[in-house]
Amino acid sequence: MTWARKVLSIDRRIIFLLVAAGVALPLLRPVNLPITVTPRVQAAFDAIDALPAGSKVLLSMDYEPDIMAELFPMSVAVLRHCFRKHLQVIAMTLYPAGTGLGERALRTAAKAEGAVLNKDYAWLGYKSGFQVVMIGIGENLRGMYPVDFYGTPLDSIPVTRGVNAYRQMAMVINLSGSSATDYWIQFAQGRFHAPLVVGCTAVMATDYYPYLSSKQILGLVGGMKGAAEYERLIDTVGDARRGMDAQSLVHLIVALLVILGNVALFVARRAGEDLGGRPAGSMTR
Amino acid sequence: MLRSEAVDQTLDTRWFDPARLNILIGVLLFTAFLVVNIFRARAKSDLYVRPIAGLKALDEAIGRATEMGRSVLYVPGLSDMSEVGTFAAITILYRLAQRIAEMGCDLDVPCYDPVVMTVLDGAVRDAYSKVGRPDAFRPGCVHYVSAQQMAYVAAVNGTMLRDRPAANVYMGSFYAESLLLAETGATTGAIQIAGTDKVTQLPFFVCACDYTLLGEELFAASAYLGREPVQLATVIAQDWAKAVAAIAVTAALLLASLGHPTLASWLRAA
Amino acid sequence: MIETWIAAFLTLCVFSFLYRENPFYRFAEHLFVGSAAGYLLAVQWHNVLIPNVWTPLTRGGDLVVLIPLALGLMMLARIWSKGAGIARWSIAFYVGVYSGVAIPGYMQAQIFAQLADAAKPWPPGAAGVNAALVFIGLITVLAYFFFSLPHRGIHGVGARIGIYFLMVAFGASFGYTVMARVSLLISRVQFLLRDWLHLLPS
Amino acid sequence: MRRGPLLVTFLSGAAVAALFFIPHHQAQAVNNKLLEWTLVVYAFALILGSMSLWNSHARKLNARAEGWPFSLVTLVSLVGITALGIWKGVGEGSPVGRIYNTVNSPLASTMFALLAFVIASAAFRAFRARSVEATLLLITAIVMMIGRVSIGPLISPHLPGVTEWLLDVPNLAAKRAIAVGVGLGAVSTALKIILGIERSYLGRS
Repeated sequence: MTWARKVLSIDRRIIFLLVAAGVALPLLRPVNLPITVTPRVQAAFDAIDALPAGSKVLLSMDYEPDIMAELFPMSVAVLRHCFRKHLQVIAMTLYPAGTGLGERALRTAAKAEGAVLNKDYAWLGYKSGFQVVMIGIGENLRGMYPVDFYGTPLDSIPVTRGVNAYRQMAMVINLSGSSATDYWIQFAQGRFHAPLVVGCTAVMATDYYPYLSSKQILGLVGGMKGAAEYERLIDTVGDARRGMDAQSLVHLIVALLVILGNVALFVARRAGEDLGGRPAGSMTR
Repeated sequence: MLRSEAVDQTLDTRWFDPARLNILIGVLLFTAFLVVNIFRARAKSDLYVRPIAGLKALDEAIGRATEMGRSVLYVPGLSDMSEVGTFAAITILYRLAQRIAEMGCDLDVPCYDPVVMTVLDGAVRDAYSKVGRPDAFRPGCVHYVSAQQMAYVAAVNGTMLRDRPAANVYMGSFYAESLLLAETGATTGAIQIAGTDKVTQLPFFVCACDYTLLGEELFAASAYLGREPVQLATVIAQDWAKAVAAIAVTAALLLASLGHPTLASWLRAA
Repeated sequence: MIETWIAAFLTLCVFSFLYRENPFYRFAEHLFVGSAAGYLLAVQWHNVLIPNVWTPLTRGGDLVVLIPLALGLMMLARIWSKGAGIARWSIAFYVGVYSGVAIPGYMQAQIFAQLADAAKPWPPGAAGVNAALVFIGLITVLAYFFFSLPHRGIHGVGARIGIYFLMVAFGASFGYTVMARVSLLISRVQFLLRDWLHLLPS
Repeated sequence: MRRGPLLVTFLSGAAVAALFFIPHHQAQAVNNKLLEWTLVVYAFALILGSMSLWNSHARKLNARAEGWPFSLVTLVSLVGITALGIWKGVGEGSPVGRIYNTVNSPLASTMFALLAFVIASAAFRAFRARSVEATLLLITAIVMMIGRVSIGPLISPHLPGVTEWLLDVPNLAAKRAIAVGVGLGAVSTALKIILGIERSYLGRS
């Protein structure tokens, strides 16, 4: 058996160990590699930065704890930016398990920037039904949320007084890990023409480039990397930036594994070995 | 309902939004394509739709499951009835269940969305009745697992490893679970056939499954499997719409470049 | 404190799946399925059934809510196999509404808006070349997904180019997906190392 | 027999589609009502689903099938959390909220984290440059993985620019075509349903 054959038949658990080490070591011994800001994150930052102080911004944090790794640091960074610019944030979530996270993100950012509940931001909490809520806010926010998360009527909250639909808001920001983003594009932006900025998980990010080009969305923050870039733009260090060394190392490992797998296959084929097993992975099949 | 005094009370009283005329025309034109092609299909039954690799494999998979005395696992995607992929999943399962009923192997359909479960249960029952084997239907073969994504994956992964179905079929809208399911399935040695309109997940299905239907092929497959004229007609209507879209874009682009942006801005207005 | 330990235990139960299927994983799996279903039910109770049915009915005497309530109860008729016919009415309504929402939604945001953007005149210079490539990509990928003609002749060439564009897009998605999954793992490891074992500064 | 439900689908679907073009506030209020009703239907469907879950595990338990104690875990947690949640609420700070944070949330995030391992092993095992197409996919993926993170510019200063171009040009083109195609597919399916051509969701025969 050649080395190539041996490499190809390696136990997958060895690869698992490699990945685990690739994540753990940089967390324990960080080297703080530099982070460059990409144009789409910059665009998101600029769009928010350009809003005049006092503008109302609707922020929907549509995610649950399972993917908070990517979206929670992003929420905190975006909120801190909003508070610094003295924008008035109306925050909500479309996931029941998102209420705890949303509240925590608001508190963290408010504490860091000295923002005050109801004066600088309102927390509306959860309401079920994606399309239902988005279309509802186009017409009557109070129909969806008569009171905020804490039971206060919206008219008693300075931030929401006089705001009842997208047309009274300067921007909608959606941070999501699901098809909620598609619906925000279809309804808040398409149907009601609200300017929209999107933050999403990295998986989804590539799908939204057509909407950036058509200006249906003004900026895109993708995944933990995007969040790290945003943290850099507002000059803070959060969990996203702390994770970036590990991110780099594991990417390198995966890329090398792909290359190694292919080289080994090539060599084994050259040596005329029968590789047996289940063939996998060509597009034509 | 509570309404604030301070809020802008200018309520809209128009009965038509003229800015949306283009969308209305688009919808009507497409409806016309659909109707015309249905009549065409009824008139002559040999409309061409290109064959889709992977569909034949479904029969193969059922055959193998029957031989081995094991079941076929059908995962209908993790979405609800507002997603097209789910409808394709329903139609495909309806066909597949007929074959399965004929061949007499076991079928297992774990569901993510309770409404989809209800619908699939009806479809599978009907499929068994249609081929004259209502008695072979096993109540509970279509069952709800969880509307929480990862709980669903955990359970289905467990099922795959314990029950070792001979074939795993994934059809519909898939998200992060695609690779976890397909990889686990691959380790059990089952034949795996996937199809999804969620393009992000395609690389993973392609890499872990034996056959994969790419994107829209999923919709076409549900038409192709039935070979019903009406279903084929919709595939062709979609093709017409694509052709019109391509022509419209090209024309709008040319005209705009020559200084006549009317068509381009007509497309834009919403 | 105890909660962190439970969370850490369950985290390890799931990670043990990487070694192989085992009773710990199986326990975690079954617990997860049950508690997720229970949680969702309770959420629906508090966020839908109470505010959208019970409160309007008992407080406001809003009899219109009897309609969705009836539709919902008809759904439950499915429990008996004879009730399938009754449940069908609720499904019909549900599916009808979402189909109705989908038609203009997709037409507007995914078709017209995208076509309008594709019809923008090309700027001069490198940006123009890119715009031209995007245009070619759009047309050729559409050609690949054209089912009623065989992939031959000019259409075949177009579809061929289209699939190359598709592959690059899939590659980009793949790269980004790796990024996403690694981020999630980083966060889990941060939890284990920081919140549980206190090996990292908090 | 199915004519009634088909009519319901037609009426509700056509009404909601038409309401998109009618900005009148009363029309929009009707629109919102119809949408709200679907939430109630879904809630009941979820009850039905949970009964299905109950049945399938209760069956295993009664039959003392292999692994029945695990089914008991599911049944107990299902009933326990439902009851506790209805009784004490599900918000942050409620008992169920705490259980969610200690049980569901680590379980869900760890399931997601498994993906990082699985993706690495799948990449090694199955990502093969077998054809021109597969090679293109591979190369793009590798460039993307390296070029989008901090080590990218250290390896080559041009990498971030290349990734940006890949995303902005070929990726955009393909995703746009897919958006249009899937959009048409969605519209066509929805139309077929409203017009009563697609009936699979009602069961056929």
